[in-house]
Amino acid sequence: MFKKLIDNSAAKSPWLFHINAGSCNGCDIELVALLTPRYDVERLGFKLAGTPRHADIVVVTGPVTAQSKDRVLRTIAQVPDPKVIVTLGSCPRSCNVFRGSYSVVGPLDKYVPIDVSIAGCTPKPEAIIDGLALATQILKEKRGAK
Amino acid sequence: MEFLIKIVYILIFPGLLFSTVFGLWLAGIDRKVVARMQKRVGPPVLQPTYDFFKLLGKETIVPSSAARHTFLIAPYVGLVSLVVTALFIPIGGLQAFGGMADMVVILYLITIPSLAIIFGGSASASPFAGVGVSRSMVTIMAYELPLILVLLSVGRAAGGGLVTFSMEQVTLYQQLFGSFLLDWRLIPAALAMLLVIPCEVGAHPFDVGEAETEICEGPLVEYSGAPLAVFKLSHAIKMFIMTALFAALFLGGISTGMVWLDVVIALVICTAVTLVCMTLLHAITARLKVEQVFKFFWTVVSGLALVSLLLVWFVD
Amino acid sequence: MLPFIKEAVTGLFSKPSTEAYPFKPVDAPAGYRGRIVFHADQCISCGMCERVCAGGAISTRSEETEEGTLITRRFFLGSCTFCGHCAAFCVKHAIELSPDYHMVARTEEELVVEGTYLKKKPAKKAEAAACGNAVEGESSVKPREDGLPVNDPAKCVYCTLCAKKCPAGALTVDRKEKTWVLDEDKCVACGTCAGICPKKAIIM
Amino acid sequence: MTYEIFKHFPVLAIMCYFLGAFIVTLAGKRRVLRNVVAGAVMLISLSLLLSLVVPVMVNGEIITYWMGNWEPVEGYAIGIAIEVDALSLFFGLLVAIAVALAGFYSFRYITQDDANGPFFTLFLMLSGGVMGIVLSGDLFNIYVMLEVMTFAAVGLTAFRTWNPNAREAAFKYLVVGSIGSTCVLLGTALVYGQCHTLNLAQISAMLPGNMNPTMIFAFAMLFTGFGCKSFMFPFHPIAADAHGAAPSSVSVLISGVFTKTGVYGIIRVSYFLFRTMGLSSMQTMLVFIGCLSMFVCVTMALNQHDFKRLLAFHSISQIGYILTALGLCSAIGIAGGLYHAINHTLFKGLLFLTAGAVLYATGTTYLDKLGGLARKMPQTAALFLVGAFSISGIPPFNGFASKWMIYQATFEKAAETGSIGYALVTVVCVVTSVLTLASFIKVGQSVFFGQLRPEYENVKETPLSMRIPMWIMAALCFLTGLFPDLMIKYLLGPATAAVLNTARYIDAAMGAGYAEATAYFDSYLAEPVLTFAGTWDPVSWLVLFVIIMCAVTLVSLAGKSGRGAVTLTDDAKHATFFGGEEAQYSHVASGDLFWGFKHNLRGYLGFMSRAHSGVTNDYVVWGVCAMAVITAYCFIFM
Repeated sequence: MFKKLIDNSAAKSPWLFHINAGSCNGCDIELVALLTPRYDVERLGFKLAGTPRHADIVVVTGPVTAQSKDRVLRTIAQVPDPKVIVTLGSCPRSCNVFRGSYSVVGPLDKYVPIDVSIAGCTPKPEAIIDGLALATQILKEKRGAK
Repeated sequence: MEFLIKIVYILIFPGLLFSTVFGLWLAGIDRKVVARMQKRVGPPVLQPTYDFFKLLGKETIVPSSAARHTFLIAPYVGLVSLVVTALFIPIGGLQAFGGMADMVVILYLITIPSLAIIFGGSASASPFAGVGVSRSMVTIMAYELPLILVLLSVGRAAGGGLVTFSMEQVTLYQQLFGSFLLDWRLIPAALAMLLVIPCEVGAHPFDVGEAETEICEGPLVEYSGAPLAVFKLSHAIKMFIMTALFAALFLGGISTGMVWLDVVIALVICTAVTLVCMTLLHAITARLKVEQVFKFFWTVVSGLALVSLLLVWFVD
Repeated sequence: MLPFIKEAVTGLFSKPSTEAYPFKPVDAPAGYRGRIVFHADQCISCGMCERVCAGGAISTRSEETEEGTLITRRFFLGSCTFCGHCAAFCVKHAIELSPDYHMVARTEEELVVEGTYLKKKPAKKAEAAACGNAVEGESSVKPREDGLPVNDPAKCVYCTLCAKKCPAGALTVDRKEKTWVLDEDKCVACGTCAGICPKKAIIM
Repeated sequence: MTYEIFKHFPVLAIMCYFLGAFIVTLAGKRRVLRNVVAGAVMLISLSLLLSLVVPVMVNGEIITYWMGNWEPVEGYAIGIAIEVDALSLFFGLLVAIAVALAGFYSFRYITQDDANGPFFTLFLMLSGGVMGIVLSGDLFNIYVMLEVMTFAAVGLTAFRTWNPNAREAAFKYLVVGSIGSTCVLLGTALVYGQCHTLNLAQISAMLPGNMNPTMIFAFAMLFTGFGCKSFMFPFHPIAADAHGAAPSSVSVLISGVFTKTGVYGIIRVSYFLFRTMGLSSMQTMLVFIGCLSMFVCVTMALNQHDFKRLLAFHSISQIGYILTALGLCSAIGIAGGLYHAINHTLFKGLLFLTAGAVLYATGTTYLDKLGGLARKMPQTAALFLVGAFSISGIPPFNGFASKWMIYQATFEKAAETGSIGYALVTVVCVVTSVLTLASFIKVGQSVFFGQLRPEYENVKETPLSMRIPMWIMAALCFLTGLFPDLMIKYLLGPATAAVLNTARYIDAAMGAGYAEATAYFDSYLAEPVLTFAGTWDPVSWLVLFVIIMCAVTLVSLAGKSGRGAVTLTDDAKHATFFGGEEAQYSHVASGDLFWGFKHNLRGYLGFMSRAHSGVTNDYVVWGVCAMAVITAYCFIFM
């Protein structure tokens, strides 16, 4: 009865959960900047969720350090389907300048498939909006595929 | 025919369908106006509706250590009891089911949804939920004292020498003698009620129980999918019920002679009350700490309500 | 609290300060370092960019063909810090950081900037290869006894980096003429040129 | 008298218990025989009392039975009377139901104890004592039964002799209980000295016009004595010890039934014998004591770390409600108080039985050591929720119906007398109710929800024979809350009328016209009319609830195709969210809860827990002080 409504709503109300996997905080700050009046992603329906259970999109920043690996993977696993994993900045995609460090076991795609990567160090907020918009499309696709 | 009208009352207006739609509208307008007050564009007014339907489409994860039945049933019990409560509150003089529940009953009925959240969260076995349960309960303890004082003040004022708990009589009295908001003795009570509403609904700055940044939304931490959607819906309907209660208690005297116009006016009042007591407070305050909430309600808000009770009691 | 109420109410009736970004494109500010643009035709394969890249985003793949070496330079934006070192070090200005910030990708390939060019085989080298007696890595030039630098023309690509970096201004390199001249009076034998040389053509 | 046969039922009901107590002893160690005898006794008594409902409650008869046929001669009652009016029967029914359910529960429950031989002897003695008090029409008889009841209760409190707490609790109980017994005895003696009779009816006919200082003192003594038996405010700490240490089925009796005898005694003394409730000073005193009991005990309960101690404090808190309501001396107040009395027996009984089930399954009732049992004992958890909702007054359960009547009674009283104090009593009642809710959320979170402790992985649901009494109690909690109209019509109305119609009681015992002859009673009062300041219709609520629940279910079934799946497995995805850490045992329970509340009231709560020192001497001092204060108050204001 509501299938269509639900399908349509899937892309309109993406809730984010943000995981810092050893990031330098640059990307984290830019992500939070999206909630400020200037960028205000809430107008597109985005919202930062407090727990992975509520999230649709997981945003990972940082090069996945040895300490954070298990926690990141566990948290990503705890997000209900359909979900989209977005990497923010270069670090989770490739470890960037931290590659080869004894404490870094990334990049993230060694462990889970990445749906969207947003490049930049740090990405410009507009780029993050682009990336999240792409993620919502994927969300809708995943919902349709199910 | 009688039966059909009852069914319409129950399922459409002001029952299930209407309270859902109007609750979501209030939640939407609240979010939109908060954003505008913060100089943002804000989400579309339909955003809570989108959120609701999106959540319906998500997977529902039942944590392996949760008490499964309580976890899954609690949201629905909360929702349904809220909708039932909506039937007992007069909206613009129109009371779907009069003579079944009075003010004190409503005071107790509106704790059922809070209890549903508390027990649901409790059943999820998360320590975050444990902290949330504790905090939610402290907020309930906090607002219950001023709320009963407000109700007693109104009950005394509407009793005309005696006392009453009956919602119909409160409405009737106001239709005869003017709204209570215009009665100077009840202004402090109205103020207290305006502060009780956000606390009961769990809105800023009294949302300590479901603080997302501190305790991962407290009792809701393990909820996902449809049960979470139902909780979010209950939250929206609660806004409707509490504002409608305010309208009935303090602005029940507005009567134009046409029922539909009265209802529309009442709904406009609901929206206005939402904007004043929830949106404005949300926009200008940060979240309080739990002991501050408790202290605030047992001193300032209760004090206001008590002043009203004393005035009503001793001043004619 | 009252000033905040005033603020909120004025906010309600004033224009929101939100940018309408996805619906209205926004240009990056001047000097913004975004997507890398590689002008392959200008590259002389000195490899300087690869060496200065902190993130290890630049890699080179070469393929021998009849006409020469087909060199592909690959910039992986997913590992880039957009520091601009590669562009600054590129003597030929073959690398450029554009103000394009839309670097969003579903796959890794979308984040790669590549350029391929052909490095023709020098005739001399071809002969040496034909003779089969030129041993790789063995320099035909001996270091000078006074400690001043010496250039090995067989290795040098005349990138002029040594001349640029020489603190004393003792080096003159002409790319067109393929000359490398050391002003011995000015040289302080600091070794910067030898250190900086991407081809390790300068010996001390 | 068309009900000749019924005359013998009350005495049979009492004797059944006492006979049963001794026959059970003969059964020795044969468990089945013992259970059969005890069960039969309890059922016989229950059915005897149930059969009295029609004559007494519906037709308004008052059954008088003279032991040995020693009827009054020349207006003097010498023999021992059993007099059953609606009030007595009301309490008698409550006793019989609670005894039967607790008894059936005990069959299985006490098998864990090795020395369970004397259990049923004491249990039935206690029941018989309680039944004797509520059905008796003789003041000294009441005292004797009070002693029988007290000593049986002390024995049962110390039943688990291996438990030092139980021995200590029994000792405290013995000492402080003796104050009460002594007071009652002294009061009885003084009354006898004045009136030369012990028959309740005759005393109530003679006393009201003849109040002299001796009688005021007698009243104060009797009031304090029965107050002690109901564990009202300064006597409450022993209740906590006794209820907490006794086996759960006994706690049901002590909390649900034993305390009611105190309430019954207070009603008899204040409304019948001395007829002092018309005085506003007496009303104030009872309401004040009620409010104090209510609020002090509920805040103490919030601080407890033991399931049963917590319940024990709540018992007194609920007794506070009952006393407050009775102190209002209005029809609706009395009806509300009596309603709350029966509700309290039911829901507190249910809660004690669930506590017993938890103890049976896990071996402890310590809140900090439990958790997550709802997964292992789902039915017990559901039953607990019913009890918790009832006691915290969540509609449509019974606790709400009676509390709602009490709120109205207090508020109407406030309007009648114009005193705002009674309106504040309403406020105290509501706040107590919400604090009650808080403490049961604490129990729910600590015992049944939250994380399951690893050592309880193999806990099993309690056996069926223990669950059946609990389910019956839960059903009664639900039904009595659902039909307040019927309750008022068949139980509360007659009982309230009986409380207010002393003259009928006197006439029934002493012969028609006796009351009028004493010139203190005009005539029979009309049936009391209950006027409500509000409305509450639980059946309609339930119907609406069911309709909307069906609608929601239908809608959700219709939308099933688009909905996400519900998944439950045991993997990392379904593990509890710990901020990313591996799920581990972490349970927010008991003392961790309600920080904001405790922080703000730390002065008061700290004072309270220091005051409840656990030292018997202190409690005796409190009791004696209470006695002195009440006596002084009575002398000043009467």
